[in-house]
Amino acid sequence: MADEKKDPELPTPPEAAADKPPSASPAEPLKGEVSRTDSPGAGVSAAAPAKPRTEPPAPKPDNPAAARPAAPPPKVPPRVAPKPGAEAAAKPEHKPAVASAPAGPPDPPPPADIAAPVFIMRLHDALPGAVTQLSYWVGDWTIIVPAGRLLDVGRFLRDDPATSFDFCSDVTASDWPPRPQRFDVVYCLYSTRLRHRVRLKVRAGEGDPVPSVTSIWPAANWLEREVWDLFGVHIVNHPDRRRILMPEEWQGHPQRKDYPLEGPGELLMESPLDWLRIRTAQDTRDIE
Amino acid sequence: MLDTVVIPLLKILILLNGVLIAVTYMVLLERKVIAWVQVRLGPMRVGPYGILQPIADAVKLMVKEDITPTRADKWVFTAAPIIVIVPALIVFAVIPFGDQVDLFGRTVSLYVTDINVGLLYIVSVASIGVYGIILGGWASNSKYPLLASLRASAQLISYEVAVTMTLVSLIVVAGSLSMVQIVRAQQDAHVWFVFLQPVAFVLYFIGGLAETNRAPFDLPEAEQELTGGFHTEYSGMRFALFFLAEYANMIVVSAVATTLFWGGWLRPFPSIQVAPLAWLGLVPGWIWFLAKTFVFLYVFLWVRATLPRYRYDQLMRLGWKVLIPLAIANLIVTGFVKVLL
Amino acid sequence: MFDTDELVINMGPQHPSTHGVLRVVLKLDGERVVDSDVVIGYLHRGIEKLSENRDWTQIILLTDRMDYVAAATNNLGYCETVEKLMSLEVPRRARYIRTILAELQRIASHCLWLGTHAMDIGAMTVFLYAFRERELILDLFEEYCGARLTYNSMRIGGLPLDISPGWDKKVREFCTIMDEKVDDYEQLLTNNRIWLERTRQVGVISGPEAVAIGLSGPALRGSGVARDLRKDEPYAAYDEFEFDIPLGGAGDTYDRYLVRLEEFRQSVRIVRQALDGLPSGPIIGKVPRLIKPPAGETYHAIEAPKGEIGYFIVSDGKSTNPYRFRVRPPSFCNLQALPRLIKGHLVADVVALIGSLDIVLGEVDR
Amino acid sequence: MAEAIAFYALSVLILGFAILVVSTRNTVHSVLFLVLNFLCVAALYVTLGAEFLAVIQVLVYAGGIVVLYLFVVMLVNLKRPPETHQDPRRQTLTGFVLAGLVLGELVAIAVYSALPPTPTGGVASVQGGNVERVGYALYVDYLIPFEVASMLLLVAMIGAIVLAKKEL
Repeated sequence: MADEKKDPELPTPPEAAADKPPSASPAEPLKGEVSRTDSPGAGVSAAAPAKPRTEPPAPKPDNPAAARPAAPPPKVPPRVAPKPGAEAAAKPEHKPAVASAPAGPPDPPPPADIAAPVFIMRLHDALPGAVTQLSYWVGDWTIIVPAGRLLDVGRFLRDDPATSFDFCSDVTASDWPPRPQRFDVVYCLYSTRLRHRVRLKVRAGEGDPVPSVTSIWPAANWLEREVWDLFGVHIVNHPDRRRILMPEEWQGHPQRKDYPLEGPGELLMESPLDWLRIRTAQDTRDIE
Repeated sequence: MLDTVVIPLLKILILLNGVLIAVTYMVLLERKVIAWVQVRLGPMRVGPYGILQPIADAVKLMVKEDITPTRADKWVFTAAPIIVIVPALIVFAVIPFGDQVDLFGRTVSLYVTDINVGLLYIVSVASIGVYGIILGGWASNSKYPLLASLRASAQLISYEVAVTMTLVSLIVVAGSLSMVQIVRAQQDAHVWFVFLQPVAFVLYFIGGLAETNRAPFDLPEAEQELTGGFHTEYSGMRFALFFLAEYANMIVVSAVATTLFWGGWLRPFPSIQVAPLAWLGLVPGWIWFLAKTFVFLYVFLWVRATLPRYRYDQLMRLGWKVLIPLAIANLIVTGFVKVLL
Repeated sequence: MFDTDELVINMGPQHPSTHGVLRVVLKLDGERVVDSDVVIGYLHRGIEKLSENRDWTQIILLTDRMDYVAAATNNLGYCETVEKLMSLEVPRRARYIRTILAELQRIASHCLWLGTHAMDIGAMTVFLYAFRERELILDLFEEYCGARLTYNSMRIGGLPLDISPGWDKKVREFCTIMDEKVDDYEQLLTNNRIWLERTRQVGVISGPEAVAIGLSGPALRGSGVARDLRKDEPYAAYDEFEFDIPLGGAGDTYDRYLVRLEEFRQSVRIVRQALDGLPSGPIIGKVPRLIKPPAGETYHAIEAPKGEIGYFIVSDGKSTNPYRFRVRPPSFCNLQALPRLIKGHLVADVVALIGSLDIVLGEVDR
Repeated sequence: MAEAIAFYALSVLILGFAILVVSTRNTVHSVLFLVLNFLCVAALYVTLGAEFLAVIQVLVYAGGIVVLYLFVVMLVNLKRPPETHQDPRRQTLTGFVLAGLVLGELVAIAVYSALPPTPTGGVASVQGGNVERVGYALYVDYLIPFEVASMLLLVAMIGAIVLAKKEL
């Protein structure tokens, strides 16, 4: 229902989402995701309507098709399954730089012979349904949670004696443009008492509110500012959400995949000579 | 005419030039001494072992552009370095470098003048120098210099109290305010006053370090905190004046310490006339004076190379809660002893 | 009657003791800091973005440029992360030499810290003494890899070069020198009354608070939290050596100073053990010609001189460059604590505390 | 002759600086003129043979008190012009009253100095300077008034601290 409401406001800037109470807006996509874990089909239908909001930065004519494989993979799929589809859909309509961009991290599920550590069991018991997906790769555990449950999960992980993740090592993000929820916001947690690590992952689209975890780990303050600055992930309830590395008046968010590496993006790709001419002219103008 | 005008003028000329050269070489000495402490060589390029470095520095400072910030108070900005350097130089008038000597068949005293309130004169003239610092910081119209000049003046005033208090107990012992008379009193007492007033000497030297803004009390110029201090906005020769004044003040503090506490131009054991010590008498008095002063100057540099810097509140606490009470206690004890003996 | 105005002072970006281009806006009441704001980004070169467009090996020399006073540690962290991603086995000899390099680097970085920190507090001689020893380490590095600052000293799967003959002897000589010199530093500072007054009870932060605000490395251990990744999550060859983790008690600047001084000694100890047990064998493992880790992501952290340096790297399994390259810079996270530490202190303490956190702006801004 | 020239030159300077003190717009400048004024007064004392007084004048007034003035002037923002009072004649009136008082004082001094000098007020240039003389005058001849005055100053100082610092 919230999805239909959001549909008309197509090129919503991040601010529009901020108007909504943070508790209300993430609830809906989140419900979709939870259901998706049960039946993949439901996930597709939930993801598709949400898609248009993610589009403004990288205009793509149509892509329900792209959106479908881009949806976060279901809980126990074969790892390679969603990817070929994603490539096929993404390739034609993307800039060369990101042409081969995959639609998302593989997030492989834990192999059967490795038991989930205690803290994940505890989390399952304490907050049933909060974990969308569990992933294990080269020894790292990743818990994927919906944005709406992030604070609950975070608080539980910090406070429960069996988890006690009191140290927030890092907050960062990665950008997967073809996916409707293009951002993975990653929280690397560590326990100074039990000395274990886990990663929390939240998926968010352009303008989707991601609650700030500064109330749980004050250390996340600058890290979240950096995520906002470099990715434009819409972090809400942050005590001091300013840009941190880039100048205050900077346009765009440089760490996104569709942000050009140098110069005025497209022109450089299409005709480097023109671009060079323009840049030289600009330089001389600056000098004068 | 010769005695009243020409000779004093000649003395002033020699003294001023001597002091200015000493000050520039003081800068070189500082660089060298600190370099040696720090296992470096120091300036080595200009002249053998860098001994011509001061000349190169002087030329550099002279030809540098002299910048006055646009928003500065021009008159005050210009006057401040002058206000700093003049008191630092005129203090030398009353410092006795030696006793009377016979020169070209004429008895000449090795000091410009001996006024009967010489010590007070030094203290009061030195207190004028603080204006230059306050005004320099204020006239720059810039925050760091202002902050530094406030620090500097507060520091100078507080330590001036302590130093003056300390000197009073020395005056009680010496019974005179004249610098020459104080040295003579040490001869008459057969002992340098440092042995009668050890506490006063320590207090005086600490206060002297603070009054000359030297480490560990160099907060007004702490470049790590205030980017350079009250003279941040100064350049070229005006900056050099501040710089020279600081070193001239160091020489003044050392010379005064020598005169008051370490017997001025007197040789060690001034009144023991035994054969093994006779060679001490062969060295002229002014050499003794300069040698003693040099030792103190060396201590100044040594301290700078060794100690970290105090913080502002700790500096004030040291001044008001340690030095001044000690100075007053010392004065009271001295007074009692003087009356009872 | 007289209302006092708060004075706003801009410390930096050009300021002698901000260790680079850091800008701290201080709101002062007299000389006391009422409020502060740390402005960074002046040295932002987009190393993360750049790395996502360079191939896996080229990135090693970009990591040199982050914490440029501890380049070898950065190399180590990155290479280990990629090795983890590719499940590569690193030969034992390479791991030993890596440990030696990382510990020498820690000593060099701490030397730089000690020098600048003491200089900030006004003890200028310590600066030159510390740099004298750092110079010896730079010579060792120069002999090892030819560079003195940005070493590019490791490769994915091992090392580019074996040590030259006689190098280990020189390192041993250096260890002997260093042991003496640390005592020298201590003699100059540890019991110096002014030093004590300037550092004790300055910038106190309790253990739990330090953990919450994300401090790591010596800054965290100064508050008494026993967290050292060399022990907790051993990497390279650290699990084969014996060493202690110095801890502070009060969590003030003095404790952080003591912790780092003790780390000098512990590092020397590790280097000695590594030299004693240096195994023979290859210096690089079986690395494919084209490095292309399978799709997946990982976070791997090691103990840099300044704290936990972590790399979060995502590989898409197809391209020769990482899909996402992220560094968790210890200086950045430690610097975050600065406003909390300096509040209520004097301007002079701000300088002491910036030094006490041991930041390098190349890493803060990347 | 030379003394007379020095006296008149110094007097001109003193009066000139005094006028500048009240006429300068910039407060810091006016404080600076005050310092110059004090220094000239000190010079005047020297010509009178009262070196001790001269040095004390410099030490206490120029070196101490005016520095505090300067502090206040620099720290308190005096850039804004003083508000004009409702009744412009009010200041004139106060001015006249003060001027009258000063005139009365001058007349009194003139009358007093016309009297033959008392023996104690003789020239203080005895051998050994006038430090001893001042000492005797303060601590022997006028001990009680001196102590009373110092008590008064102490009370004033404590009072000022109490007033300025609300919480001790």
